[in-house]
Amino acid sequence: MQKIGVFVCHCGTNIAGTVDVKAVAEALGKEPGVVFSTEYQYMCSEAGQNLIKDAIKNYGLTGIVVCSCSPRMHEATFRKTAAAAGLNSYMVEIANIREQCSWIHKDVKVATEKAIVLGRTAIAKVALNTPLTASETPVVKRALVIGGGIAGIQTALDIADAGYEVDLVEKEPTIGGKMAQIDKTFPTLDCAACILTPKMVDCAQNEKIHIYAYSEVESVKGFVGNFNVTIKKKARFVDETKCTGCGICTEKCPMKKTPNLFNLGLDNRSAIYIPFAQAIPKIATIDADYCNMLKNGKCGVCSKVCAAGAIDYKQQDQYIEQQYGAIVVATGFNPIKLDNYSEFAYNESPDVVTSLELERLMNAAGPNGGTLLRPSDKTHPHTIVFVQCVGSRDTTDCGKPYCSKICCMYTAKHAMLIRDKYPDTEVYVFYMDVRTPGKNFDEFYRRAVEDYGVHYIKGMVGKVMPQPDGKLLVRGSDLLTDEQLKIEADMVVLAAAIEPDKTARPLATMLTASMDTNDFFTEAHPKLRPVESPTAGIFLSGVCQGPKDIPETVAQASAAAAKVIGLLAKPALKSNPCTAHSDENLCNGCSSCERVCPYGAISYVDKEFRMPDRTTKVRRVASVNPAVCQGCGACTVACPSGAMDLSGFSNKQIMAEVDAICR
Amino acid sequence: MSMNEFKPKIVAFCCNWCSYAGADLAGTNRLNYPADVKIIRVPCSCRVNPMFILRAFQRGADGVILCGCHPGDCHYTTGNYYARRRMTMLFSMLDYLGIEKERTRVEWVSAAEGAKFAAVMNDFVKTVTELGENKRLEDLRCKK
Amino acid sequence: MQEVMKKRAKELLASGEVTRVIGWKKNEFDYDITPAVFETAEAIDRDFVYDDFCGPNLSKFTFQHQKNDTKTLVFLKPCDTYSMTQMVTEHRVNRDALYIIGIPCFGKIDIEKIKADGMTGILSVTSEGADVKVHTLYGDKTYVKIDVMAERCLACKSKYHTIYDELIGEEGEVMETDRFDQVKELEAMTPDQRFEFWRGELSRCIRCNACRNACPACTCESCVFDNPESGIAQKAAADSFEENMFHIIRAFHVAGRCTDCGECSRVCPQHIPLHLLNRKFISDINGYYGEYQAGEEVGQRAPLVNFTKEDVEPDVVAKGGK
Amino acid sequence: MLTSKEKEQIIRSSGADVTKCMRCGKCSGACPSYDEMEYHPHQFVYFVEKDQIEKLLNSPSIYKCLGCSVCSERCPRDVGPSKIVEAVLAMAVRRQDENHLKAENIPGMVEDDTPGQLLVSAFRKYKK
Amino acid sequence: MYRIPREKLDQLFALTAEKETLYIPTDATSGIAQFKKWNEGMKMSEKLKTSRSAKDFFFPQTEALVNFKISGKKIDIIDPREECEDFVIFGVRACDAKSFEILDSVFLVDPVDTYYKNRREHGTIVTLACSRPSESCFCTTFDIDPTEPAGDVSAWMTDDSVYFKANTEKGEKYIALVSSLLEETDGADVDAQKVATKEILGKLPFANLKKDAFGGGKTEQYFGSPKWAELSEACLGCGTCTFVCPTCQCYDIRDFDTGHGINRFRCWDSCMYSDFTKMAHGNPRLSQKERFRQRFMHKLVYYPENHDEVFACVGCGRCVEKCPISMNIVKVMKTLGEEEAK
Repeated sequence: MQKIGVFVCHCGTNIAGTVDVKAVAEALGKEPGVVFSTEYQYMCSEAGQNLIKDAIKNYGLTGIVVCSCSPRMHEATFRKTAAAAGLNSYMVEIANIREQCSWIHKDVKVATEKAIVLGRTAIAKVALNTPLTASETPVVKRALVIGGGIAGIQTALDIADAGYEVDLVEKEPTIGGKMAQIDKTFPTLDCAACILTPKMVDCAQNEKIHIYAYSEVESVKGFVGNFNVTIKKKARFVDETKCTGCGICTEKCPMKKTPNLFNLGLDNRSAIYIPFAQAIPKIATIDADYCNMLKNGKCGVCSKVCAAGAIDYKQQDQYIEQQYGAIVVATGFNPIKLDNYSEFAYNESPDVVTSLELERLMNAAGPNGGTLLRPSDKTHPHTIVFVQCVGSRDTTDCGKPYCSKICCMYTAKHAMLIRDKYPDTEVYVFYMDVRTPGKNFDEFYRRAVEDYGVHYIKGMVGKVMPQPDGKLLVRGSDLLTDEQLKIEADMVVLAAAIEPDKTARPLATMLTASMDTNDFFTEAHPKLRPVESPTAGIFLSGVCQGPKDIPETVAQASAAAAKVIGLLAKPALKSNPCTAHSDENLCNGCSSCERVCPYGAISYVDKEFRMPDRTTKVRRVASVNPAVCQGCGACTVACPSGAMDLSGFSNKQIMAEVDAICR
Repeated sequence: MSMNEFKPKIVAFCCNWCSYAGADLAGTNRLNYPADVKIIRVPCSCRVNPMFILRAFQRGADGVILCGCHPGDCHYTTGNYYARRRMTMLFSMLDYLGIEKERTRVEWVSAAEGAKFAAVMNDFVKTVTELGENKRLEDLRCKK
Repeated sequence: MQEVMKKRAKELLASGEVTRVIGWKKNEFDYDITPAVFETAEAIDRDFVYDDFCGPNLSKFTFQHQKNDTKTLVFLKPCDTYSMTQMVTEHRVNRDALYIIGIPCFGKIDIEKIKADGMTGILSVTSEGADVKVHTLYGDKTYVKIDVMAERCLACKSKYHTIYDELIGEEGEVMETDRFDQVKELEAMTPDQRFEFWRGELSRCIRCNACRNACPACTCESCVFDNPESGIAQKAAADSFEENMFHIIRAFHVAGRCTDCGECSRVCPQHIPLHLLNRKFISDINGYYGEYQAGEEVGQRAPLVNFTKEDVEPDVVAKGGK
Repeated sequence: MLTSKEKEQIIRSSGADVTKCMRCGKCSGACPSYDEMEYHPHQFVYFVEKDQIEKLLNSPSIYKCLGCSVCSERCPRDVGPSKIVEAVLAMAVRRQDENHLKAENIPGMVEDDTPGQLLVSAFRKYKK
Repeated sequence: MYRIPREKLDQLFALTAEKETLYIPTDATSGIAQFKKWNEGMKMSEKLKTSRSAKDFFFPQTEALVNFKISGKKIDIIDPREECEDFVIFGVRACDAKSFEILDSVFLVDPVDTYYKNRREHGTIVTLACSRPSESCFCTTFDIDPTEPAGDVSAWMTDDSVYFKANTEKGEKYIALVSSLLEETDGADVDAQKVATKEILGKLPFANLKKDAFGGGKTEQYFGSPKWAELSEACLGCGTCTFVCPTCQCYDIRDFDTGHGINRFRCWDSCMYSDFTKMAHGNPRLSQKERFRQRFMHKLVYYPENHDEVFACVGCGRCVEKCPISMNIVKVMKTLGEEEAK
């Protein structure tokens, strides 16, 4: 028989305000098996924990129930408390009387009654708990970073700096990500390439970093400390080991009408290409959709001109298996598709561009060599209208309900740069709100208005109408003058909302990391664990977790790296002891459990059994690898004979809880 | 007992990773739902054996609801897919035996859906309250 | 047929290919059939029988009497092979220690149907072609075979053998069957009517466990209903709940594994149509997850240990199914 | 702040949630009748929220609205200014049709040869 | 002897049910007969035997023994027995009637089973003579005369009449209860039916089955017989034979946790079950062979040895009909009996 102690927490008035904690402690004290029951202001405080420790010692408690906040909050705390007093930490159960009781009920009587039932349920469970010991598994001293943008680059550099091996997987032929496409950065207006490319070079030169460019994560198995990942290296049709990046092939390639994706399709490149001059790795890639050789077997020019003999039209996708202790997700973002915003005429007029396209148009390495020209007729634009919040803060189906965060600042940057370089160009910015929290941010925006004469208009554009003369008639409201403005513009720049990269969703499924409704990865705790996924061993870096600018991204990237380093520095990880186990005497060896196990934790062995009639019989029985089992319990239900059970959540414990609730 | 006074007993199985966290969020946001709902924390919706659900009815539960991560979001990758099949089968069998199908339900509630959790519980309690006491799948010995 | 089988069995025994033969033998009455192990040619000559009463599914009997160190010959009817295949899939029998001969089946006679017609004092029953002649103390009667055939045979799903080493007779085919008609009838009732129906049926249950013990899918080392540790062990239903509980859990445990051999209903001393529970699951699985026949081939993945991302949601039931 | 009956009715009959408006002005930016109107779509939303219905009821703007719904179509928050304009218009129309016949006035109107049926039908028609 | 026209049988039932609870055999939808509480319009089954025996009335499948009510740390003991009402079972066959004697010899000897006794005292048994025995019947083997059934009242049914004869005080009381519907008669039709039935009995397949090879003192002779292995070979280990048997009286005592206490109840058990006689160390009956042997040794040897050569089988034939693999006591008697004859 267990000797159970019950500890009811007031949580200040959080619980005691709606639950009569004294009555709860008294009622639970009468439950069978309970030898001690008390209440206290803050059980999680040192004094509260000491109260528990003393009771464990004085009453020889074999199990404790803490009626307090959610176990997701303080279960670990009270487990440590129990362990400190010599009680196995798994002899602790939490009755959640705050989140699931005091905070949702207003009537004291109702809340108190429910708290008693919840306490009773925890008592019923703890009476059947058995001491569990966590087993230890070693940690693979290698990290995987998925995404080679500034977030992934920074994380990889920091982890490598601490002396651990890092693999950086990038789906594009080069690392660099979105930052490589950006012209200048706010609020300092220094050139993005100037600060990014040295970091890219660092990555390439760092012995600890292994770049898998033009690669994708194919599958992820395993668990924290021991992930088993398959990386697909997509065929470039160029031998990486031989290519020198000289670029002759790209010059000679006859297929010049291939849209240049790095310039967002604003100009063309050849079918064999190096995305941009500072690409890392600087290796040519053949675009199989456009290469005549790959499509029709005719051409072969690149192969002929390549002095290194690096061209390999028969190259296949390669699969690499690698083990990792931790995985960092840095999959980044993309501007949303604007197909549903026909009012802005984005698909109708080439002179309506997104802000990212404007970055390329203004970039020295861009299609116009850095001179801002209208895409349609390559003339100098005299009037440019910026529209903010295109698709952001938009609760309709085509938009995103969140604020994309970076648009206010980059629009100010664009406006300022244009006014600086082309003083004869009038710039209008339609805004809903200008949001500039950040160091030197508001000053930056004010400079655009005060020093550069950018026309900021509080209001929104309702319609952009391409005119026969090539102008764009922009109709928008100015809420402050209460006028409807009609501006004849040469260009319209849309600050499109940003959304997580489309590859993030399938990746999240592989990683079993959770995502919110907008496909941003959720963090383990919004305030206290912002760079970790709730799935152990998965860390978040950059915009995959939520919109952020470059300084924030870099900060988070380093934070994620610190977390990874902390994990990899551990010699071994204590694994969750709440794992499945099979009763060999009941096991049929039918393989049902093996079929549903997501971790491949179940194997079968032939075992000799002594039969009641004293003969022996060899039977196939299941055996669970506790280091691999994550304790989901799928097998326990698949098992027809009830041989499979889950420690910590056993059939008997759950049924006892059911009974206690329904009593 | 008149219909007005009838307080159903509702057992809610919630997976640790999504729905239990969703329930916590409902609490954090002070979203009210009836006290008739009592939550049992399980690691995953796939841990819930149909036996547990029958057990709850035997012991006098008037409704049983299973909440898990949205399909595709399972912390254990595939658990809720199995739960989905199992529960579909169980519910279908209960219906086949003439037991009110409204007494059982599966809802996918993510950790971010505190409001959905509260709304689901409010709705479920309402449905079960309208049905009244569970008479078809009760064990008279467990009545007080 | 019986003579061909006897001859072949004796040949295999004599050649040493097998040391034991599993078949049927006659008992006190024409319609009384007991599964049996034969080890000698004499025993086969004396007792071996195969006729229209050989209903018992020898797969379960084979499971109970398997030996690893020696090879056993077993005769299986088409529907028995489905059970055997399922057991092989689940590693419940050692396929290597079995020599399976598939035999044809032309439908088995259900003596209970003859008795239900008021026939008593039955001294002999003979089945020849389409005629079934019943001779009793109180008079004789001749039935058309189809009128006294077992329910499961009238709704036969297949004359095809899914597992065998050799066949006697010609291989049959998977049949068109109306076996879900009764399920559909029940589904068409109101919940109240269904409740009354099942209450009436299940309340007759005496928990003799014949259904479970005869079932070729119920081969658990220890049944949860016998295991006090399982939390649901019961010996007799003390409440109507427990009557439901036993049958729901049993149907659930064999869901996706049940081949619909019909042994449960055949052996029920209380004539409870237990196959209607299993067929409900089969019909649901077919409807929700695509056609699936347990025991069709070795190594199949049973529907309840499988999934697709596009599976129907459980509220399909509340919405009225399919 | 006490909510007026008018505001309640406008919100109820339009089904629009004015609190969702974040004052972007896209509705007014899109409005083809903007220049014709005294009050513009975003102001309809704002005035309803601030309970200044009378202004709207008395403004010719309600008759200038083309009912093209482009404001609602463009609205990023699904507020639906056109639904509000429509609701205000409906309210104004209904007001024009005030109680024209009161029970206490009837006796004075009755002449000897007035048919009873006429009174009843007039009462039905003109009493709100 | 009394007589009532068959068409007035319903009136007799109604009159009986007015005073006491009446049970009669009636057909279930699935084609089996079962005893059910009589109500208006219920038709008596024409079948010879009910699927389950009549022992349920005195020894139900489950029966509450004692309840423990737990509140907090306090336990109250509650006797769940309610006052048993008087009841009448109509249409019990001779075999089942004989089975009550066998159950009595187990439950009513010291220490008396008060649960059983209570029900027994309140029940009046109206037996019905057999006129169309079936091929599975062998009650005559155990010296039972199906034309002269025991019971508080014996009854005979002919094409047009039902005849009654009271055998006990309880029987007299019952006859008095329904006397308004009865008329006195000599019972010549009954005698004619007896002769006809006896002739049929002689033609039954098991008419020549003899119990002489069995009885007390035969333990050593049969216990070690090699035949048991073959006999028990196909046994599924289900409890069908036990549960349909009118004389099987083994039960298990179990506790049910209601959540607010414990209900201790007994329920039928079967020596064919693998957990029967299971103890802490395991099960002394190692395989189905031992369990199978136990059941028949008990009926044919051990019981007669302890009960003046009365056998614990009444030849009702239910096990013959219901066994899923058609193994039964007749086969056992024949197989072992052959051995004796050798």
